[in-house]
Amino acid sequence: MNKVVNNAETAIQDIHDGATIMLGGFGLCGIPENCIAALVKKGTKNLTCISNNAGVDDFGIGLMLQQHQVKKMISSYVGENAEFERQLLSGELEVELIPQGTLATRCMAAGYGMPAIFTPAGVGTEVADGKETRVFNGKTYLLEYAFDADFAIVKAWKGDTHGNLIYKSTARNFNPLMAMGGKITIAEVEELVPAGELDPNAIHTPGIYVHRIFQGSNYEKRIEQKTITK
Amino acid sequence: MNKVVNNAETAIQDIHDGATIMLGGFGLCGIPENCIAALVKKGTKNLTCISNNAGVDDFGIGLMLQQHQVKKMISSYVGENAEFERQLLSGELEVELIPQGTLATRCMAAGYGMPAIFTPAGVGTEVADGKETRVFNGKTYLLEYAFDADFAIVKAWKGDTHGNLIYKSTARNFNPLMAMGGKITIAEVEELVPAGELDPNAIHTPGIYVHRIFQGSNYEKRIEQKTITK
Amino acid sequence: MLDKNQIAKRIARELKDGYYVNLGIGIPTLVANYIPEGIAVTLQSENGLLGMGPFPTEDKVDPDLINAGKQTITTLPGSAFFDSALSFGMIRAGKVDLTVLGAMEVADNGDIANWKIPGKMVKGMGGAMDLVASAKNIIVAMQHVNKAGESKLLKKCSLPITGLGVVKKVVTELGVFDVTPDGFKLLERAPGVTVEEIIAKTEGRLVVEGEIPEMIL
Amino acid sequence: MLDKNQIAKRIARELKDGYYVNLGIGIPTLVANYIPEGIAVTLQSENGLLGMGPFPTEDKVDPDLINAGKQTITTLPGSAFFDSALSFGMIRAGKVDLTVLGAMEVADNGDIANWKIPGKMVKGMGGAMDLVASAKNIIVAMQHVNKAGESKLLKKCSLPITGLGVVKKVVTELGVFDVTPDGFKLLERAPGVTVEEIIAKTEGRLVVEGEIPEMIL
Repeated sequence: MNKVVNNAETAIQDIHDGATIMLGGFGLCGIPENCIAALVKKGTKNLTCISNNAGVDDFGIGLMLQQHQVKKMISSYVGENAEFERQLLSGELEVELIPQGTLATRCMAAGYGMPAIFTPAGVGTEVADGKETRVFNGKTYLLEYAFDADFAIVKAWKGDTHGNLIYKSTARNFNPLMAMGGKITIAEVEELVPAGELDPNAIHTPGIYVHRIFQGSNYEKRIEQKTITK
Repeated sequence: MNKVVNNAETAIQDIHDGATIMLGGFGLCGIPENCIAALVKKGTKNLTCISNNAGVDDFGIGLMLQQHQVKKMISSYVGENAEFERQLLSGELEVELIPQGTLATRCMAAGYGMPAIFTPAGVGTEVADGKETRVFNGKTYLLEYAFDADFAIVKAWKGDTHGNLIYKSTARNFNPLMAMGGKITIAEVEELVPAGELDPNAIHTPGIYVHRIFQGSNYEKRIEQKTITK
Repeated sequence: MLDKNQIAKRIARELKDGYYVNLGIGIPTLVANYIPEGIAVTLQSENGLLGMGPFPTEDKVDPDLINAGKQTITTLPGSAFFDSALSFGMIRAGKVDLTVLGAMEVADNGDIANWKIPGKMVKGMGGAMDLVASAKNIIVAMQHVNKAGESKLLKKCSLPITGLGVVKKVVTELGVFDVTPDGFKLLERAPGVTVEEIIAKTEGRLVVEGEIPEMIL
Repeated sequence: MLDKNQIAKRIARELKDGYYVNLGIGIPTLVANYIPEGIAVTLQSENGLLGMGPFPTEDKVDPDLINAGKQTITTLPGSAFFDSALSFGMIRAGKVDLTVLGAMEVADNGDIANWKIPGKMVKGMGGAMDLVASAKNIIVAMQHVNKAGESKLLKKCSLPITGLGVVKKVVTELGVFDVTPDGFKLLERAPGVTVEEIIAKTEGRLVVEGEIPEMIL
């Protein structure tokens, strides 16, 4: 068993044109910076990206959009990105907007082997168009399907050589759900430690879900809205 | 906001005859010993207990069975208990056997506000009798409903005054799922600390799910099968 | 007429001790500044935090610690982090006591529209649809009329819907309204605002019963 | 004929490096004692542990650390704990590479019965139904015949079913069998066991093609 790879380039080398990939992060918080850079370098095209957001013009998934690598975004919120808007309006980019909780739960469902889940989010809205509804205890729910992603790319704070992951603060967000949800899961971590150094009680993603892991470098961790108390 | 109560007696004082309660633990590991003792002392009757196991004759839920407090057990495995067997065969006790993963997921579903889940466990067996089935991607699943429990009683290792909980080792088991799943959740902990002492990254059950918490005492932590390497 | 801060302050009076509260972006965020004395409220941020604290001082800014509005924040003693599925799980399960949201339109049956304007770039619903569909108590904080002077309290939403029949209460610069089977029920007038003005600016069904007290802030 | 340990040893040869494995109670548990050199396998215990280690020494016994058979155990470097829902979630999602279970009966179409005997006290299925319905690769370890000398490899299970069409391979004291659309396909004979004996003791459809090699242990 050897899950450790040297770097992002090796980790993502078999991500092929047309693949469906989950990318962890909320806004620019907890995004897999190294893997995104490697995907940009590799130039993989026609990707379907499942990610809560689409980055900003010059960071995050925005970098992949600049290189026209993304065919479709599946997200809950895609503001703050002019190139995104341009590609969307020109018809170059397809976008599927999904309620945030539904997005999260559809990732989780894949990781739990649940083919579909019920959620009230979107009932009566255009999100419900063409979807099956069902009433439980007088409340209407939509049937939403588990995602089926070829790869998941996540960012964790610490990881060990068995693939166990621990996230930091709100950089957790979608990462553990996508780590569970991908058929092949690639984790980049700020600190990679030997098996046995992480507290087994404190693991957020058990290593069974992680196929490749590497220690990333040069994390920029850009802040979208720096708000301070003077 | 004051979730801290003095002891088990206070914590369980409004558990009424006929209530449906979830009880955490796997075998005798991680069971809420103090609350069970308080329920035995209080003598609450006609309880429906959702618990993976039913204890042994003289410990765990077995103590409640001795006092004829349980009307129905909803469990996955109920061996190792002669009084249980006697009450079952005499018709005094009703038992619903549920696959372990289904039991866990139905607790979780309640905590996630999901009215029902799909699982392949039990398809084609007597567990499926009268249940709705559905095929996804060529595989058949059963529709199983979220539990609706009046109370959940769980045991954690550490907890804080906000109700945040951390479990130890495999004493975690069903506890976090039931903590989420109860309408009123009561947590007994080995160590109760002031808010701020637990690492917010390491919380297993966020306090929002916990209504009452107290530091238990005199934990026996009985071992069912002590196996050792010489 | 209330300013934004006064709307937030009025909504803050709806808080009860021990409440778990989710505050949306805009006016709702300001509610945190007016939590009454003696009341402890825990703020939930749907990107995965219970116990959201104030903005950090310059030296405490942490890019890994943001709120759902992507602003840098802090934790408080007793905070807990979790993933986005559990975050919406606790919302869906009704564990969050109160949700305060902005809106573009509210209908007199509780429908809400707050995510999309046809013809404008659509940014997405974020967590809004999950919140409105799941929360057990939703208060909308918004301006009573739009920039063109048209009422935003309507018989029927004209914009794409975020959720059906979900809003329980509306607080605007003009007053406080419960959403009832008979429409918007006027509970309080903002200082200096007349019932007539509220009637004139409310397109949806409005219930005015008896003397309407002026709000105490 | 194989004894229980030899059955376990033969099954251990099915392990591959990096496998995540769930071992049931009884003979399956013994498989852990025969993991081949150079192969790293991670044992999953469905009560919430990945990386199950051996039994503890007397001074390391911890009542909070047990396996699904309720035996006291230890962790290993790289272990992780989780709750029962995630445990069955990873099983359901096909992340566990191999599951080894005991059985009372297996049918030649892969049906398995291993949880209930009518007329006897029913203890429950525990995690068996979840495991058999979810695992992508299930090997059954069992005795070929029951105490009455009747075959346990059947055309059709007579006992209540645990799962339908799920077993991939069966290892008994007599041989190794793949479950194929044509029935049990004999792959290997146990040392000293003849094909004739296997035919005589197998009630279900049995496929015997060409020379059947004797097992190498």
